[in-house]
Amino acid sequence: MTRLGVEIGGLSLKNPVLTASGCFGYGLEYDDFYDVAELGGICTKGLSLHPRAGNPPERICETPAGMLNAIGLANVGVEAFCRDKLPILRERGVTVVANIFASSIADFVAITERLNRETGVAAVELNVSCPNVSEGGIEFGKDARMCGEVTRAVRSVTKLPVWVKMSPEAGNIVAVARACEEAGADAITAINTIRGMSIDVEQNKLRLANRTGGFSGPALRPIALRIVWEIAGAVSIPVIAIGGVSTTRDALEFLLAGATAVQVGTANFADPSAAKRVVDGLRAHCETRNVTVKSLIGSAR
Amino acid sequence: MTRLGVEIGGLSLKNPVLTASGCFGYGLEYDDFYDVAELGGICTKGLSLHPRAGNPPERICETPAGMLNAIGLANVGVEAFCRDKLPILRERGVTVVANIFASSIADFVAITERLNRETGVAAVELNVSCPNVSEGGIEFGKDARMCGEVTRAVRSVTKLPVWVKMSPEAGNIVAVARACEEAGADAITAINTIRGMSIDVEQNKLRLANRTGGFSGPALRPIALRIVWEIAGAVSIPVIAIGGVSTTRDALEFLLAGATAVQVGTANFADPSAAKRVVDGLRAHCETRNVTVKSLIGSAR
Amino acid sequence: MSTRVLAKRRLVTLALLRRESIGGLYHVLTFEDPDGSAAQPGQFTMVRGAEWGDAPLLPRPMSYLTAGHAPSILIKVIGEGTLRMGRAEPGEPFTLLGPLGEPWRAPTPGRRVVLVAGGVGVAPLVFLARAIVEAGGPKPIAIYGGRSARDLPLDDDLAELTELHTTTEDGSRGARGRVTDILGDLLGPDREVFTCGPDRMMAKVAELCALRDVPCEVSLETPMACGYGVCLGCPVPTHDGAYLYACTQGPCVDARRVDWSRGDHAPKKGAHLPRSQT
Amino acid sequence: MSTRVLAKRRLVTLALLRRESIGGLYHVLTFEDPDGSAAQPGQFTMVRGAEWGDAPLLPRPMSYLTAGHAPSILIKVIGEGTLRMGRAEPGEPFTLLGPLGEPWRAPTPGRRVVLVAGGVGVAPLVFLARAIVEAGGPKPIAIYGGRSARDLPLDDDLAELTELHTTTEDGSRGARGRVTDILGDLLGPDREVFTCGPDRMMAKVAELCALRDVPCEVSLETPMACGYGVCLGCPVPTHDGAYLYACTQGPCVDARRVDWSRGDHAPKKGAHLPRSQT
Ligand SMILES: Cc1cc2nc3c(=O)[nH]c(=O)nc-3n(C[C@H](O)[C@H](O)[C@H](O)COP(=O)(O)OP(=O)(O)OC[C@H]3O[C@@H](n4cnc5c(N)ncnc54)[C@H](O)[C@@H]3O)c2cc1C
Ligand SMILES: Cc1cc2nc3c(=O)[nH]c(=O)nc-3n(C[C@H](O)[C@H](O)[C@H](O)COP(=O)(O)OP(=O)(O)OC[C@H]3O[C@@H](n4cnc5c(N)ncnc54)[C@H](O)[C@@H]3O)c2cc1C
Ligand SMILES: Cc1cc2nc3c(=O)[nH]c(=O)nc-3n(C[C@H](O)[C@H](O)[C@H](O)COP(=O)(O)O)c2cc1C
Ligand SMILES: Cc1cc2nc3c(=O)[nH]c(=O)nc-3n(C[C@H](O)[C@H](O)[C@H](O)COP(=O)(O)O)c2cc1C
Ligand code: FES
Ligand code: FES
Repeated sequence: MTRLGVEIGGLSLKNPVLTASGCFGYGLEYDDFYDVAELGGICTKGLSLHPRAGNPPERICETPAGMLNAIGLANVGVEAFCRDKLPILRERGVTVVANIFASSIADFVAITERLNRETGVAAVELNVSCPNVSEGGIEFGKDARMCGEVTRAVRSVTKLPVWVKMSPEAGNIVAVARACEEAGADAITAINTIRGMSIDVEQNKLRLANRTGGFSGPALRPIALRIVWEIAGAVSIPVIAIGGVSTTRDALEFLLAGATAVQVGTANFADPSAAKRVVDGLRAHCETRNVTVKSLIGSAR
Repeated sequence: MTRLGVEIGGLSLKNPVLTASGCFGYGLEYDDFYDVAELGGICTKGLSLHPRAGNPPERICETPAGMLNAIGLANVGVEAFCRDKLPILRERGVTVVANIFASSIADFVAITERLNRETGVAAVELNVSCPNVSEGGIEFGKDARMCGEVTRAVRSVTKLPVWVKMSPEAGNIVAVARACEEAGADAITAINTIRGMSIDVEQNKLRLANRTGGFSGPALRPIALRIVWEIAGAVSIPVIAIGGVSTTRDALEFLLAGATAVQVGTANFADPSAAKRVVDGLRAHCETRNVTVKSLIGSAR
Repeated sequence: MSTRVLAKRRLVTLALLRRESIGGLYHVLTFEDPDGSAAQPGQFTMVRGAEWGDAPLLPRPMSYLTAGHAPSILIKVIGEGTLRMGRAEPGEPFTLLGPLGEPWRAPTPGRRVVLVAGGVGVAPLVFLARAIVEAGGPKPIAIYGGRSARDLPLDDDLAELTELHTTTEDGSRGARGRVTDILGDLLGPDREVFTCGPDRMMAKVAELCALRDVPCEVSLETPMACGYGVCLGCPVPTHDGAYLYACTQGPCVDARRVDWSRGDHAPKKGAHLPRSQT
Repeated sequence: MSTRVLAKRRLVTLALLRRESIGGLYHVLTFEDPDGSAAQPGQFTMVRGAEWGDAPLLPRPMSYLTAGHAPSILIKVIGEGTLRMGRAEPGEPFTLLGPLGEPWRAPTPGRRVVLVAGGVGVAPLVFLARAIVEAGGPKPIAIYGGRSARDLPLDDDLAELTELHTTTEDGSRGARGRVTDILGDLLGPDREVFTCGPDRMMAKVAELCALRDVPCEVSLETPMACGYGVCLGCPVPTHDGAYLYACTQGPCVDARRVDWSRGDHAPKKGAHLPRSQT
């Protein structure tokens, strides 16, 4: 057994550090920085059935220790992904989690079926919680029953591990997570962004063309940690934590709280090697203490 | 009409800046700093029917651009408040909003009835949303029907303006606000804190004895702003905004979004005169532009 | 001068070598880069104080003013990030991610270069002018405008490197008016324009060039989170109804690609969207 | 020396006059206060860099080492806030809210003062010793302990002002062991103790004093958000099952009031709460 390795459902990851969807492109912009295959895995930008141009500018703005984004799920579409991006990633030995979203169960199924035809996809992550497009699924994400249905539908058409990404805006997020577990999810990913807003008071105008945007970054971490703790106490499948991870310390905070792995999002922007730094830091941490990552999981509970 | 004055239900405030409950004590610690009567008003620490000692330490910790608190609603109780604090505030001409909380409708009513017997209470603010005590009402706050019931019950026993303070953790906060409006609330206050958590990874222990604490400070502002915007678009009673206000700019952000007044919370900790600074800043802003605060409300919508 | 082979992007922590306050809100920050930066004119770097902690969170995009072992940037203090840069002391560490983006394309042989600068947009144009002059090319023409004489940082560099025309809105330096008031006279079939400045200025420059069929290259400015193509936060509307991403497909692009009437480059509209909510 | 009339609390922005790095993680920061601080020994101030922006958010409680026109604090670098303090340069502005809290009570005439210090807890005790000596009182005895010789900042000040005994756990200075190993010998009916240091040390000192019926005053350390009584973030368990608030009812209190077995002063337990969830 390796020191850093973890298992998520049937899937073994060489370490518990992935990159978060939408914060790492398709993993192909990092050649100048490091070998992305060294990560536990990457989550792709959210893939839809058809390509999407995304929202008009402004799409991003900064807030205290965080940022808002309203990208609007701009993406190349699942077809172009399979054709242009996946082969390169597969070739390089990158563990690829395909983050997908749709506004109907039928489309979730269709995207999954397209991915079924490829090798090199390690898991599908269902984004039922994107706050930035009206049809983007946040309504799925807030409702336990609907979330369970999406999960069950995808589950029934694929052998790939299915991860479901939670919306922190669900009134009862634990119920949503449990519904997904029951519907056959292999892991819960938590959390997606929370909708926020910002106004430029000098110009008396909203900073984002979409009005609201998803709130991410270090500021979000305490909320994400609480939710991860809650979910990890309520389900028996692994929880993959996201929200403001930028240092080894941050990753440990989530692991100790019960997460089996973490995803690094916004931190990639200031430092393209952020996720790699966390892998190295965890390795040093575990070597110094002669422990495995697995033994740390949930140890603060 | 004054430049800074606003009306909230029947209540006229000399300016739109109040201090937030729990972040200003009972308003009596400020003699060295400024005359609290210069504020639009103060919200008292949450008052319960009987005194409460609060949670064990640690009660607070810092997070990126924010903090967590799990005070556990330590307070002197409504009786001691009326006896020891209110007379002094009344004498000084302070506009006092009594923030109250209880775990049953009967207790909400009993506290209100006690306050009815006093002069010098300008409004009651119902905290149906404190995240830090199990019986503290967050369950009221997340549910539109229950929240409406609490509001209606208090409404029916008092002539005082009734403000209801929203929990950002409600799945459908707009529905909660509407229910309160229908039940006779004079204003909606938004938002209370969101539950967060923090772990000391060196010691492998939770930082707060209560495990979770309410997240406040600048980091919270974008979320609060979005919620205030949503509620202000959905109800016709005034909305009083809270969440990370520490500068004039921050206050303007909420006013432009549609809030009729703001409350300054966590910012009082680093600067006891924070709320006074915002009043002065708004005055300067309005004088320079020769506008009234009223004309600014909702102007970015 | 610049070739199409772009240098490898690196994230480096560099000490501030010196900060020159050059009047008004402007400062030139020079860093100490032992390895040297191979940035080309028009490229930019994402700059952040290594000791800023959690806020401000994101690095700030800044055009290179010079590259090499003492790369420098020109900054205008407008918010929290540039405020901190504007009071940094020598020795303070910064992270620089760069060089990023598409540089200015190589000037067309046989055409005289006309640089049109507004405010801090002057930085990548000074870099370009220096490269042209050092490569022995014909001295560029430059038009440099601002509200007043105080808003023309690095005008002396430009004066040295180019045939410089200045405009100010208050007439305190050069011709009274805007750069676009005098640009028309300087355009011609043997000219080509490189411009960087406020959106509205660039849109107008692009329009004048299009009318006279003069090639025009613009350097786009949009908010950026990553600067290297992964966040998709920096779209600029194009005529096909789609977007180009300023950080990787720009910042330097042919002005004809940009749809100046859409998005952030159009008059601010965010606040005036229809009122339906939630 | 100190009287019960406490000075008005003020929030002032003061420039750092100098920062002395005194070895290890310790620094003495001295500020320039034109109006002068009337802080008494044992009082504290909430300190924050005026240019920190949104993070770190809260001011940090720090005991006064000296007051007057050049108030100073001793800091140990342990986290983000003290890290920034530990690299501040002269001229950097800080906000100080103070003086706050209950100072040390006046020493009882006829009793010899025994100061028991651990780590940065030495600061309010040096201030107290200086006040006693300047008031012509009998030279206090002091016991000062740390892990090693490196952990005894300001030991020379204490040596000058008191009859000093030092202890180190590794024996690199003074007696090998802890302050509480030698405290017993220095207690007596004509003595009284003032102590500041790690909780566990203070609890043990309090216990020894209680056994020998020696008055013992402690200075409490808890996290604080406001420092002036409004956030209720700083409770310290008392024997009646309630709490006292360290910022307004302390930090200096009679050791007998504190229930050392409860709350944060007890062994850390947060992580070992029963596992039931949500
Ligand atoms: C390719 C490129 C090159 C640039 N070159 C220069 C230069 O050489 N000199 C210079 O002074 N400025 C330059 N800018 C603009 C500069 O990036 C902003 O002025 C700066 O980010 C403002 O940061 P702030 O923290 O001071 O302002 P704030 O208003 O506090 O910034 C808040 C957020 O908004 C973003 N932002 C604000 N204004 C702008 C803007 N105009 N463009 C992009 N993002 C913005 C910031 O990056 C930050 O994320 C350039 C921008 C781009 C895109
Ligand atoms: C009355 C009083 C007097 C003090 N006097 C001194 C002194 O003279 N010199 C000195 O070096 N330290 C003193 N301390 C401790 C000092 O306040 C903390 O070391 C400091 O706040 C740590 O801040 P940080 O940002 O470096 O640490 P971080 O761990 O990054 O701080 C995070 C948060 O926890 C709080 N915190 C962390 N450790 C402590 C602690 N031990 N006590 C209180 N809050 C803490 C911080 O204030 C901050 O809000 C005193 C504390 C109190 C209550
Ligand atoms: C610019 C940006 C784009 C994002 N796009 C997606 C997306 O396409 N699909 C998705 O599931 N999450 C998306 N997210 C959310 C992140 O994956 C992550 O859940 C969130 O940012 C919180 O983590 P962080 O604080 O580490 O960034 C996006 C986040 C950002 C900042
Ligand atoms: C230490 C502390 C104590 C609080 N106590 C109360 C309370 O008793 N009742 C209440 O309604 N809100 C309470 N709050 C919430 C605040 O009133 C406010 O809603 C929240 O802090 C967000 O505003 P801010 O970011 O300006 O602090 C408390 C907040 C803090 C930080
Ligand atoms: S700034 Fe991130 S994609 Fe351009
Ligand atoms: S620190 Fe706020 S009450 Fe003591």
